[in-house]
Amino acid sequence: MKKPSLSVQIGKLNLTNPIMPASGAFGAEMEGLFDFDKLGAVVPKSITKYPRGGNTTPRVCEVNGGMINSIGIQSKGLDYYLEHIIPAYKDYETPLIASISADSIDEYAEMSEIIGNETGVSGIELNISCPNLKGDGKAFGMDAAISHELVKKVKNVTDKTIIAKLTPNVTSIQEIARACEEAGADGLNVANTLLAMAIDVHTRQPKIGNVLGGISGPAIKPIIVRMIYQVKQVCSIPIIGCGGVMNAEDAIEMIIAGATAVQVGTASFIKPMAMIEIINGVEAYLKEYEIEDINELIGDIHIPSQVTNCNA
Amino acid sequence: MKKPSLSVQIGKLNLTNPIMPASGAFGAEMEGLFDFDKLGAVVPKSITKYPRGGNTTPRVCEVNGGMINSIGIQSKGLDYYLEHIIPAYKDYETPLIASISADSIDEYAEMSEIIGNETGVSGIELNISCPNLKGDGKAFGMDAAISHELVKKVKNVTDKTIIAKLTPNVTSIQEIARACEEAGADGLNVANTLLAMAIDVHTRQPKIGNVLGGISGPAIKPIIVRMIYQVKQVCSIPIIGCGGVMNAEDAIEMIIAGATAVQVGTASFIKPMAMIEIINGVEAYLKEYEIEDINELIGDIHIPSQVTNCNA
Amino acid sequence: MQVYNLEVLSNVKVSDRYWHMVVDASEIKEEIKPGQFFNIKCADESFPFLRRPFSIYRINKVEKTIEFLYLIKGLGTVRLTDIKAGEKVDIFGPLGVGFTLEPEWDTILLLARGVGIATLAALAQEAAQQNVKCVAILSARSNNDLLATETLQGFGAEVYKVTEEDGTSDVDNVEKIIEDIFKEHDIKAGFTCGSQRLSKLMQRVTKNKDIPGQIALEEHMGCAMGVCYACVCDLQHEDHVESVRVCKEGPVFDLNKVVLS
Amino acid sequence: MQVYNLEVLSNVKVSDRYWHMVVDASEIKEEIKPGQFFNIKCADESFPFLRRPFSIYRINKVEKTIEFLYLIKGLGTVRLTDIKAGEKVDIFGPLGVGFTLEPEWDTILLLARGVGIATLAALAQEAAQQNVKCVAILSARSNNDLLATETLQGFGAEVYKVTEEDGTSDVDNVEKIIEDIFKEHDIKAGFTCGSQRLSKLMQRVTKNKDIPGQIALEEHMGCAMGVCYACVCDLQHEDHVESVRVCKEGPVFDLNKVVLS
Ligand SMILES: Cc1cc2nc3c(=O)[nH]c(=O)nc-3n(C[C@H](O)[C@H](O)[C@H](O)COP(=O)(O)OP(=O)(O)OC[C@H]3O[C@@H](n4cnc5c(N)ncnc54)[C@H](O)[C@@H]3O)c2cc1C
Ligand SMILES: Cc1cc2nc3c(=O)[nH]c(=O)nc-3n(C[C@H](O)[C@H](O)[C@H](O)COP(=O)(O)OP(=O)(O)OC[C@H]3O[C@@H](n4cnc5c(N)ncnc54)[C@H](O)[C@@H]3O)c2cc1C
Ligand SMILES: Cc1cc2nc3c(=O)[nH]c(=O)nc-3n(C[C@H](O)[C@H](O)[C@H](O)COP(=O)(O)O)c2cc1C
Ligand SMILES: Cc1cc2nc3c(=O)[nH]c(=O)nc-3n(C[C@H](O)[C@H](O)[C@H](O)COP(=O)(O)O)c2cc1C
Ligand code: FES
Ligand code: FES
Repeated sequence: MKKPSLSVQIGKLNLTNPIMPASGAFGAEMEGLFDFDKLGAVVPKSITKYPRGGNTTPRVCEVNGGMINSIGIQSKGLDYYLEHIIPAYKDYETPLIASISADSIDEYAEMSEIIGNETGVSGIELNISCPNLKGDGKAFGMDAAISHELVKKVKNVTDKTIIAKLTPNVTSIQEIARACEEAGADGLNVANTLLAMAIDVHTRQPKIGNVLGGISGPAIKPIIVRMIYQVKQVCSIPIIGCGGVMNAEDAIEMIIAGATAVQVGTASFIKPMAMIEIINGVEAYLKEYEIEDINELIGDIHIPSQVTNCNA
Repeated sequence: MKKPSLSVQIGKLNLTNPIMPASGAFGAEMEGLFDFDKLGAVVPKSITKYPRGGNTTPRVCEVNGGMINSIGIQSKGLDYYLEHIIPAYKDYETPLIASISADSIDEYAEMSEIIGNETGVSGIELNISCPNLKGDGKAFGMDAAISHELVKKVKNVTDKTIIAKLTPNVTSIQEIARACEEAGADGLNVANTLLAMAIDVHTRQPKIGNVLGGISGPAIKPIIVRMIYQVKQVCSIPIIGCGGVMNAEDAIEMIIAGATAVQVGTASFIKPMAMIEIINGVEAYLKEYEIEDINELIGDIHIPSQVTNCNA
Repeated sequence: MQVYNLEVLSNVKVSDRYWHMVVDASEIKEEIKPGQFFNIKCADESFPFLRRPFSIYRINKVEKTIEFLYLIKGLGTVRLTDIKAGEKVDIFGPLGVGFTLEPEWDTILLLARGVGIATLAALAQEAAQQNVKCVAILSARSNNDLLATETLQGFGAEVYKVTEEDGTSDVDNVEKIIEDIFKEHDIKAGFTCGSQRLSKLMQRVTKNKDIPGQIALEEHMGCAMGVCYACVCDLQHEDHVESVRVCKEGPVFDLNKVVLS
Repeated sequence: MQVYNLEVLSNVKVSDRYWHMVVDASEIKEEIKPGQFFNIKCADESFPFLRRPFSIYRINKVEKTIEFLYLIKGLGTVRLTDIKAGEKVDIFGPLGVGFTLEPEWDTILLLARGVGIATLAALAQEAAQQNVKCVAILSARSNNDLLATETLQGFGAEVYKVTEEDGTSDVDNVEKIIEDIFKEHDIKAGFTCGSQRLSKLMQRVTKNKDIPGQIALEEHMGCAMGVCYACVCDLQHEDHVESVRVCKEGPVFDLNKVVLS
């Protein structure tokens, strides 16, 4: 069989393959490990407008099948980002997706406009899982109307591909996904971490300095796969699956559930070469099943006979 | 040190210890394994008014740190329950909490009234994670107003202790918890399973016959501990923690987070003696830390200095 | 049923894809019947998470040992091979309802496919002890996989072998062999395990010949002790369909009642 | 930094709570410096999930081996003891920035607590190679835990031992010992690892004596390669506080700048 095609499209972005890092679990520090041009895209850590210190340590703890983190978007601010972070990738051809976090809708728009003007940036990922400090403190992405307004304002100020990174901590991810699609989002990242907590029973203290954090890793994969599948039923823009992907099988599972691309976060902490192994594994899978184009696999789930019932 | 007191109270229920089975993971079939009177309570599988067949197989599949199930409340109906299931426990002193599922608010009330009149029943757990067939198909427990109405109607028809078993698939579990408390619930079970999915990449079929199912086991524990902690901040009725408890440390973690009692489900599948081991382990912990009464431990989390920040 | 932590006396590879484990069962006071199974923790840690069900393959009452024959399939069975002689294995059982041998059944037919042989071998052993004549058809991918042939012959069974390798395992050919067996033997009951296609054939045969049949089923399990209703299958009664638990009412069922998909 | 799958040459218990692992490092072409660390996968399977960071304890350039000294703490270190000589260990590194020895420092003071000795031993080895005189104070719960004493003495270090067991490990007594050492030796720099209390003492001493100091810090890690910002600590500069990553800018920092809690 001839080499299968792995390339996928998200908005205006042409990715040579669907695998890219998850924001916060990747950086130029990994340059020595592998050629970044092997990745579908690069996604540096979320940036905020102003420098921010981040949360109290310990910022991570291990749990069964994953980890909890509460870094708190430690950021050197937008200026530093434009001057130092984006240029660090200038020698690579792979598209750069800039992840941004902000405290208000206007700040998202303001940052998107500035970042959208950078030639080094191909797309913007809106991390809307952060609390809306001008609202009730709930994350932007927990409210469909706010998510809609946020995406819409951002779309008005830039032509770059806009991806909304949804929070999974919601009753209906479909509702938020639909709102973002209607507002013009070019893609949806499903999803950020699930809010979690762990307590040391001996000290009776939270294992995370900030008390609560987000759980990532294989423990959450079944929840994320479900959400990808749900969003795929109601949206037609591309989905980026994210959460618990450790190997090629996990990535393929998300693609079958409906993801066009897949982000890899925590896996890189355990296997720094994980993304490269996954790209190779996805290609091997396509060959094994004689699939010429990965786009054939997206959402191609075989459901024998659908029954909907109480799942409890 | 003298034997610590493990007894806790939920509504009118006096439990000799805080450990009880989770509905759907326990039955009279376990009688040969240990003395049910060692348990804080017994909780048989959720019952529906009319007999129900349940979902297509496979009904369970394994995932990293847990399992997905979609049994679908296979039930022999209320009459059979009253005639056969409740009497199966009549020789035990430990209180029986009847878990019920229904298709409408009126059906919950109707069933609660009938079951509430049974002398063999000490409390009723409302499994409100099932879809509201008369509504939009979303689970009752996903809507605060509906949950409120449901609990209120049930409280009107019975004096038995009423526990609302919440679904974790919501944006704000605090909101639903508050609604149930205001409606008169005597206790809150936090929580049922998280909606999940797994796909076999070789057949491209869902691993669960019903496509979606609920994930249980240690993978979800950090999410459930977080919810217990959140609910504890806003409610004053007792919380029953449920989700991923495998050993005594896990149970203690939930108690420190704010749970008065703890249910054990999936653990019994792996370690059929799990509940007994957990009860012994909790007692040993209390002795080790010289805690005379387990009630001192409930919600006794030590937070060094609270910072609230973006958890993403 | 109890949880036992038993010493493994041996655990060895017996063919390309099959392993054989012998366990010291002197602690088990309950009676263990052919067709029953144990739910085994394949590794200490929480990975893999669930136990795995395995039929009892041989019960040695004198030596007080029990044996399992298992096929390497996925993570659980791979980890099971790591357990070494002298180490302990955490097994839960015996579980479920096994085969029944009625006194008047002096000759029986066994039809096993693949690892289904593990389940029927225990029955052949029991049959031998009750002086019941066994005729067995064993079906497998390759001759290498037909490992229990000698074990069955050792119990005095008359064994027919069919394989893909020899091009003899198609249903038509198996049906022909069964017809021949019925010509030579007065088969009183039929038993099957391991294949939907062959089970349907056996269902047809026992119905046509109007003899009783039994089948050992497999289904994905949660608790393996009857509380979770994960492992159900359907029985067709005269006037209604009954949903039963493979782990509790089974894994052995009346072949003529089981609804095969 | 790279991911290596290296052969374990030995992995043995050296005292009640400590183990010692020797690994074939001939594959590693990068230079490894005292104070750097490796992030080790303690077990094959996904349990425990994260890698664990361990300082380099000895670097044997001729034999092309590296050594780790580790304290049994929780699941990860327990599983690490399961790896047998001849098996492979998955290690990621070398990571971080190690100690610096300036040419003019002819005599240095090391103050190590507990497993902190693992980190400072590599420095003592390097110092010996550069003909730098080492004076070391080792603090531990019990004499049994003071395992690297001979290793350090082998490098020509002058070793003072303090323990809870002997009632000699309180900060006041350690301070007295330090004062005595300063009377005898012209200490040019101080190095510490393993205890907040002793680090504060060392910070005070180096400040008072106006000599440079270095400290190796520990913090819970996610990536160990500088991308996740899990492992931060603060450095106090003249006009501002800087948040730095223990895995990247550290684990060795200027003792006089580190903000100790
Ligand atoms: C009553 C009963 C008796 C059995 N007896 C034997 C025996 O004697 N020898 C033997 O080799 N096998 C037997 N099996 C099948 C055996 O249980 C599976 O091969 C085994 O569970 C596979 O586990 P795994 O982790 O290697 O494979 P995986 O495919 O990775 O398992 C994934 C999950 O699917 C489940 N699963 C996969 N296949 C089956 C199956 N056929 N039945 C039930 N669950 C399955 C596993 O338990 C696990 O939860 C029996 C099954 C049942 C129900
Ligand atoms: C740069 C550095 C060098 C180290 N060098 C050594 C050494 O040479 N020898 C040695 O014995 N120990 C060393 N440690 C400490 C060692 O990493 C921990 O003891 C080990 O991670 C404990 O793992 P566990 O699973 O046994 O314990 P657990 O307490 O069960 O671990 C639970 C989690 O907490 C983390 N954790 C626990 N203690 C620490 C700690 N002190 N620092 C960072 N993370 C921790 C673990 O990595 C794990 O993620 C070093 C730590 C760092 C950061
Ligand atoms: C240490 C850490 C830091 C993270 N920082 C960010 C961040 O800055 N912005 C963001 O959108 N997501 C962040 N995430 C979430 C990841 O991008 C990803 O959504 C999540 O980890 C789930 O994927 P995984 O299981 O593959 O890690 C972070 C995750 C981790 C573990
Ligand atoms: C096989 C299975 C069946 C279940 N059936 C029910 C049920 O009938 N009613 C209910 O309220 N919860 C049911 N649950 C959910 C459990 O009661 C419990 O909330 C969940 O499994 C989380 O706890 P655990 O991780 O300890 O298992 C079921 C869970 C499993 C695994
Ligand atoms: S596996 Fe639970 S009832 Fe059969
Ligand atoms: S552990 Fe990730 S930056 Fe240090």
